[in-house]
Amino acid sequence: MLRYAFARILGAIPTLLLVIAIAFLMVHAAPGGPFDSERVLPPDIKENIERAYHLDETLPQQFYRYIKGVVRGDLGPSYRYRDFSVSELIAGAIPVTMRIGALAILLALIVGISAGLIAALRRNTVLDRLVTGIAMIGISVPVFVFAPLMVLVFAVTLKWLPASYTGSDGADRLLLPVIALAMPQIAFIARLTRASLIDVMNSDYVRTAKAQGLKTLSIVRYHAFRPAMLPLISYLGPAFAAVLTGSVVVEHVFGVPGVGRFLITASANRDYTLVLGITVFYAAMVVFLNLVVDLLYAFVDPRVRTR
Amino acid sequence: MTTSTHIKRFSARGLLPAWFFLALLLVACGDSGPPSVQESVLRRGNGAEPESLDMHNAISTEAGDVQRDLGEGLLGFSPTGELRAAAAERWVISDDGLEYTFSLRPEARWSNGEPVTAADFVYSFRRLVDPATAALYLISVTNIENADKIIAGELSPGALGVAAVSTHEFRIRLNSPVPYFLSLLTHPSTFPLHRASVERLGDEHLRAGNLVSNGAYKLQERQVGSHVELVRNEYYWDNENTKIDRVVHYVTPEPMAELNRFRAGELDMTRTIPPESFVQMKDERPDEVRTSPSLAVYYYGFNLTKPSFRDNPKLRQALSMAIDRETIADEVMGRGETAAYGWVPDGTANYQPRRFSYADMSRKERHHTARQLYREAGFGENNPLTIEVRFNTSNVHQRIAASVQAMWKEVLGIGTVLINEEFHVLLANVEQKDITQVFRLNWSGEYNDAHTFLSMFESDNPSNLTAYQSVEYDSLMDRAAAQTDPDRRKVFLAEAEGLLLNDHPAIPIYFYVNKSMVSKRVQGWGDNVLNYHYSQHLSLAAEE
Amino acid sequence: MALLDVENLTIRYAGSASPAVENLSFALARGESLGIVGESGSGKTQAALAIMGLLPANAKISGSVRFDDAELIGAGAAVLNQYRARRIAMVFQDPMAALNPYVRIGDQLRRILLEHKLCAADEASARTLLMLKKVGLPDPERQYRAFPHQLSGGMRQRVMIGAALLGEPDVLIADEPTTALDVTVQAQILYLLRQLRAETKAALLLITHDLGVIAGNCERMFVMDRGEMLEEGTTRQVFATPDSDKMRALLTNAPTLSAIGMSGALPEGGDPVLDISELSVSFSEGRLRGRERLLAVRPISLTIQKAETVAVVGESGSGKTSLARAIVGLIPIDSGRVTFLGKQLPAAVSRRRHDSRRDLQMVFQDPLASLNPAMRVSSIVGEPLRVHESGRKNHAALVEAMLEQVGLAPELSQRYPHELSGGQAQRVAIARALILKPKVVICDEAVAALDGTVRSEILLLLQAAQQRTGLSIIFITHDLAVVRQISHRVLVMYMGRLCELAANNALFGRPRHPYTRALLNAVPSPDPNAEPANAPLPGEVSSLLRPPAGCPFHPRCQHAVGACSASVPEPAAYGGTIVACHRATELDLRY
Amino acid sequence: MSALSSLVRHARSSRAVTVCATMLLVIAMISLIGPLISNHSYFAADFDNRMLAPTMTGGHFFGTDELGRDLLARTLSGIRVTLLVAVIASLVSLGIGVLYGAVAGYIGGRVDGFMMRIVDGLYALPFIFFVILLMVAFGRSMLLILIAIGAINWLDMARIVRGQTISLKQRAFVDAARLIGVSTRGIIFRHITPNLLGVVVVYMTLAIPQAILMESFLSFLGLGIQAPQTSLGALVSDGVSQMEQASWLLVIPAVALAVILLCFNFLGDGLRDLVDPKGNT
Repeated sequence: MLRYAFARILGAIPTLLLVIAIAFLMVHAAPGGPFDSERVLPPDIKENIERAYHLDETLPQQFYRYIKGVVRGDLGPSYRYRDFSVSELIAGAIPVTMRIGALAILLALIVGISAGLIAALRRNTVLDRLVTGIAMIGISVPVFVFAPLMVLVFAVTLKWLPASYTGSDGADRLLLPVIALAMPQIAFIARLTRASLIDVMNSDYVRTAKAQGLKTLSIVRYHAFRPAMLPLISYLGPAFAAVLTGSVVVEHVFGVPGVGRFLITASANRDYTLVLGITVFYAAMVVFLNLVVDLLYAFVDPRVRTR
Repeated sequence: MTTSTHIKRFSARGLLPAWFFLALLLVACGDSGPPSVQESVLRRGNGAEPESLDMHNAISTEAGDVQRDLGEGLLGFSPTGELRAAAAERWVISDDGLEYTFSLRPEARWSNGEPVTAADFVYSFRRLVDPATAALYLISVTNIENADKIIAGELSPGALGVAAVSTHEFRIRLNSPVPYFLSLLTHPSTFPLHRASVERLGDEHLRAGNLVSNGAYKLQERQVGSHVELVRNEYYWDNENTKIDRVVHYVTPEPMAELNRFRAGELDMTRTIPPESFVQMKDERPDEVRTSPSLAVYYYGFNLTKPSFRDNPKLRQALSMAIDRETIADEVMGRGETAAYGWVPDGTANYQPRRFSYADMSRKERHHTARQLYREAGFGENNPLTIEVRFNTSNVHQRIAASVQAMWKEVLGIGTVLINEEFHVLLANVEQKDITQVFRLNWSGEYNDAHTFLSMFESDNPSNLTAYQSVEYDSLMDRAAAQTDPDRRKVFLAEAEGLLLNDHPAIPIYFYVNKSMVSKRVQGWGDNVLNYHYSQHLSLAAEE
Repeated sequence: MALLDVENLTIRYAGSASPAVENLSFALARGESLGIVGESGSGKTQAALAIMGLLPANAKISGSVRFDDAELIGAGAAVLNQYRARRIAMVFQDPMAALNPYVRIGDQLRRILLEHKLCAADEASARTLLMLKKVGLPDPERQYRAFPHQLSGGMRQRVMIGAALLGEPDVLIADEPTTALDVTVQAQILYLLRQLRAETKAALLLITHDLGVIAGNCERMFVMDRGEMLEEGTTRQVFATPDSDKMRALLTNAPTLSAIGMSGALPEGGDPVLDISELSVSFSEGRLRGRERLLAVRPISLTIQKAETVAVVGESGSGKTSLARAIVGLIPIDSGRVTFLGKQLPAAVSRRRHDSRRDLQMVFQDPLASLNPAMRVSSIVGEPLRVHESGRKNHAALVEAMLEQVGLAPELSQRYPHELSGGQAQRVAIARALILKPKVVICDEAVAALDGTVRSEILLLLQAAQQRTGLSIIFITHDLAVVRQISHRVLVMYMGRLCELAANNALFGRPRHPYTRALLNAVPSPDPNAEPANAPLPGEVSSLLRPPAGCPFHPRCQHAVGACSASVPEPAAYGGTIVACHRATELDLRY
Repeated sequence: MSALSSLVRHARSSRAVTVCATMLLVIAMISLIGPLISNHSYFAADFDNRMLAPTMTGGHFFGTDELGRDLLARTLSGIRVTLLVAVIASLVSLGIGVLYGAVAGYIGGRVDGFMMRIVDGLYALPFIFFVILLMVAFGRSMLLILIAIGAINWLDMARIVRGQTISLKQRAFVDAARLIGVSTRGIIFRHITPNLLGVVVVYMTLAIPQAILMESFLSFLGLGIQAPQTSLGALVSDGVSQMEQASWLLVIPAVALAVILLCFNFLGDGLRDLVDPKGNT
């Protein structure tokens, strides 16, 4: 297993290089530079700045410089937030994004799996219809509609919760962003769990367990739960990706000082290094999370593990 | 035999509590308790992330507001925008207008207790022009002796025309007289720097705990994307008049989210009010909506490198006349924006703005004249014109462009293609002057003087994006620059603006307005054109 | 008094015209063994599931199932769970599917004990181990921690039986318990069932399609067809004097080794059509821990004459299917030659010339899988014509004639495969294989998926084609009775190697290889008077990745001597028979 | 083609599928015909009729927006654009995905291994960020949006098609065809592709709502469709900012968007159950 994980991490290096190269080309191909504004800089000043940030070098030189830095763990200075290096900016924002993302995934798993289990075990009852109905709506209403509505109701009108992440120091500031981020995932996971458990409950080995006189709860617990979770584990990869994507919107709406919010402003500002840094960071996250998912899958499915 | 422990770990029963535990753990970690309630805390919605706290690296108004709380220049503004003494208690200007000698307050102290001296100013000014600093904003110092040569790398920073005459006497020599020079010295780029900490710590000097500042506040904490927190600088010379103990500048890039935070009671003041909500706020919280004229103009510029516009002033005028500025300012915007019939906004110091010749025409008359000019320019029903308008992506610009499109269609029968572009793409296209025909941009005054608006049309000004070339205009501007007498200077400037309005290199549409939600708790707020609101001038009423 | 009493049991499904089970009544006394025989779709499994309360929710059940005078039909899960495991237990057909692949064997069994509180919680593991030992699992401590996929089919079925017996039930229902298994393993499992039953005195309800299995294991039996019971009686009685046509048909079509073989029908010294010389095949296995070679076929030679049928027989892992696929060029070969009509064929089918492709055809095991679900019968059968005789115009007529030849009504030609029965689908596949009038057809388990009567019809069809056109057939099968019925010569394979190659009568009359002998012994005879094999061949096939040194069969061979583990025996001729055994000359394996 | 026709045949028997398909057709038809009937344009400003609430009289049934544009006309136009973007983007992903997946799956071996490693690698890319970069950098032509959305979804399609191709390839009928002498091209076109159609149609149905959401997401970030063109996503995100002052500007397009997404999701689920009752693919 360890060797496998190591091989996977090694295998990710070309992927990451490719990501960097594509992102590098794209940000540099985009018209405009980081220091443009409607107040056009006099040539002397512009020259000084470009020299200070090595923007006067050729693209290959800049790329080489960048890669050299990345290898040493240096993602370069931010062109926009000049007090900080990109590493500092990302390092400061990661905990926030990670915490909200992890909580959202957890919430989605807890609520989604529970709802899915209930719906599957009470198939074709009112409860089942309720869960599937809400889940359907959950995947059909975009986060950017849902999130501001929650702010309006719970923060502005009812004043129960802060309207923004920085509006409070307590854990309550996490609630709305986490719910907004988790919402579509809850819906997906509930649907997936329901379908998967129904499928497993129709399997031959569950029939065997029934023939052995096991109660439904025992069957779910000892026989059906684990295999029913396998499709879910496969979905975790896309779910992580979806949560990362969703974090862009959620951080935007709730003013969360996370990584996702940087991306849009950074690309709008032509903050080349920050855009690259975030892209690299996200790519590394995706690679890492997919590895975790695969290992988890192997852990749960003995047929994969013991091959 | 330990046969099944392995599986048990993964059973449903084992897993659920683990989740909850993990969830609690994640929620619980890293949250500090609420701040003490005794002190007076001002929570400012500050818009986008201030890009830097380095006085020489920042350019945005967001950074400026934080920097004006942190540092203090030779001069400052009163809440209502009058220039007044700050770090300098008085100054002497030589008769030729070239030499300024400032007497610093002997009681002024840095936040570490050291005195603020003329050497600190010298160090700061030299650092600003040093090419190695790579500063973006040098307008405040470009007229100082040798500044341009230093920036170009021809002279060393030591050659700059600044000097510490004595510990508390600071002298500046200019290349040429600049009547508004004193107002430039309110800009954070001219604030003094604590040389020892800057040189010792490098970029680290900007970190909380390291930053030594001379303003009413010092840096307590900075979290990128979240907030900049300032606390009272006990050593500040005017500390006893500082009412607010702690100022938090929250990062609020989204106007709608910022407003919601204000409504939820999380902010005491906002940077702006989103256009969609302005009327609603005016209804619901009329006392808390603050608006004032702003030194900024919203305009459509022509690319005058293209003969179709360059050689066709009548067309340009017709296009300008066909726009109903009141409709756009009052209906489409409706936040107190004023129709722009001239280039320089009302409220600009020492200046009487000029207006278009057709400013007072009736709408009908104006449209009629516009059609006539349009025909004279060689267009008409048989030879209709199609124009491309470029603007940067935003709801507001989209709405205005759609309005202008409708007006040009209605009055002149012109077909307009609207092209929205990402801001930097728009800038690149406008600067290239190749595919661009008509573009939307705005110009905001950098200092309270008509010069900041009019200089951008000088032939050699890099910000002259219309490529307007007029020898007459340039010479009027030169003559104004050479004038030390404010009244005579004003005449030249006005004449230049008149020429500009006659030539229509650009169509001013409306003058911006400063608009903020300001809580009833906040006292001492004054409206001013520059939209500067020093925290040290504000105080908070006790909760009722 | 009957322990289990089924009365007027009727099972219907919505949307299906005829009931799955209709008015079924029978009784099972304590300690008795009762067999239910019937072909697929006869309703025998449905009846068993009804007894266990395992029918799906959309089944409509009427009638009564009483166990110890308690009514089970309509009883809630809580009531049923009082009976399941502790009073009635069930063994299912496919142990791979019936065991949970995600849970260790030991835990699956232990759970039964814990759920029913059959013993103290701390004893459960020990009890489970004991049961695993009892059902003959080698190294039970290790198997306790194993997952089902790590066990062989036979071992899995042993585990299933162990699971069923944990609760010491009064009735054991076994639904086709050996159908998915190889014949020697089947013999082991049936032997185990007999042993355990003798010990536990549990009654047995044995469901099977195989009269041989019934004959040796059940005192009483009844016959089901289309949901109805046709006749009932003691096994001897029913076999001796069948009342129903169905039973008679079953008996006639029951493959039996004692039938007269096909030998002698083939003229001696006919032209060799296909010559296979030293053909070997291997696959690479494993992804991460270095590649291993799975040696599927070790060098094998075989010559087929015109109009000859050669059966290739062996259990799973014998390499018979790989041999067939290598001959037609579907899989790459390691070494060897395939010579067809005197010309050596390229190894891969894509390299072969058009005419050799049309002369060498194959019929596959699963008839449905071998037909493109998106094509109509007429296009499927006509496709060879389209490829090979695009010049000719009368394709439709040829297809129609071919369909008629394989006994399919013309109106079926517009159907899609999923609209056909298994037998019809296999006829379509045969029609496709025969339409170009090939010289050789290779049938890979072509009748394994079919019921007895349909199976006989298909075999007759192939024989008819052989007589008509002089077709040569290589018949790959695991079923010795089929071999006995249709082949001229037989090749017995074990772990990719030739054991014995002999004429039909020679092989069945005087097997020379101990494995051949064991195979013949293992086939259950459809004769209630015959003594069932009580000393089945022990052990299972070794791993192909790590074959034993020497003769691959020696670990299971009761005749093995030192030489057998030392070197691989070379095939050698003894009379007309080729045998690969060190002791071929000394052993007399005749009946 | 029969796999498709049998899918259609099966589909008719499922009520949910029939209802959703019918509703989508009706919505599409209305959005196409609507502009012919309506006398309001979706882009022309009308300053005399700004911010009108929906009324049954007065001609603006869905009300107007801040420039006095008729919301009914804008919603219909938005539906048209949204459906167009989603369908074309899905077709783009379908085209790339089916071709890529079928080739990788059929050829197999090292080629498959290599091609799928590329897909795995691409999966690791934070695609949405590339889309954002793309939109930010190169302006927002319809074409670019189509390519961007299609480029994200094709990976899933390629994986599904590859898996399906491999399983089809292992089916005996492909062996049978090879033995008969059918060429590789013939096998791919006559034997494999027709059997892929069912799955492909189903996953296209499921890819469309993804594409719609993606387009809305881009619109919300201000990177979506180019004004004066509008899409449901753009209308909804405009509406969000005015939900207190003019709730109809949010509610009407949001409901339209949700209904369309619901229909596609139900349709896709229903079709998937028909093609693949166990959800194996």
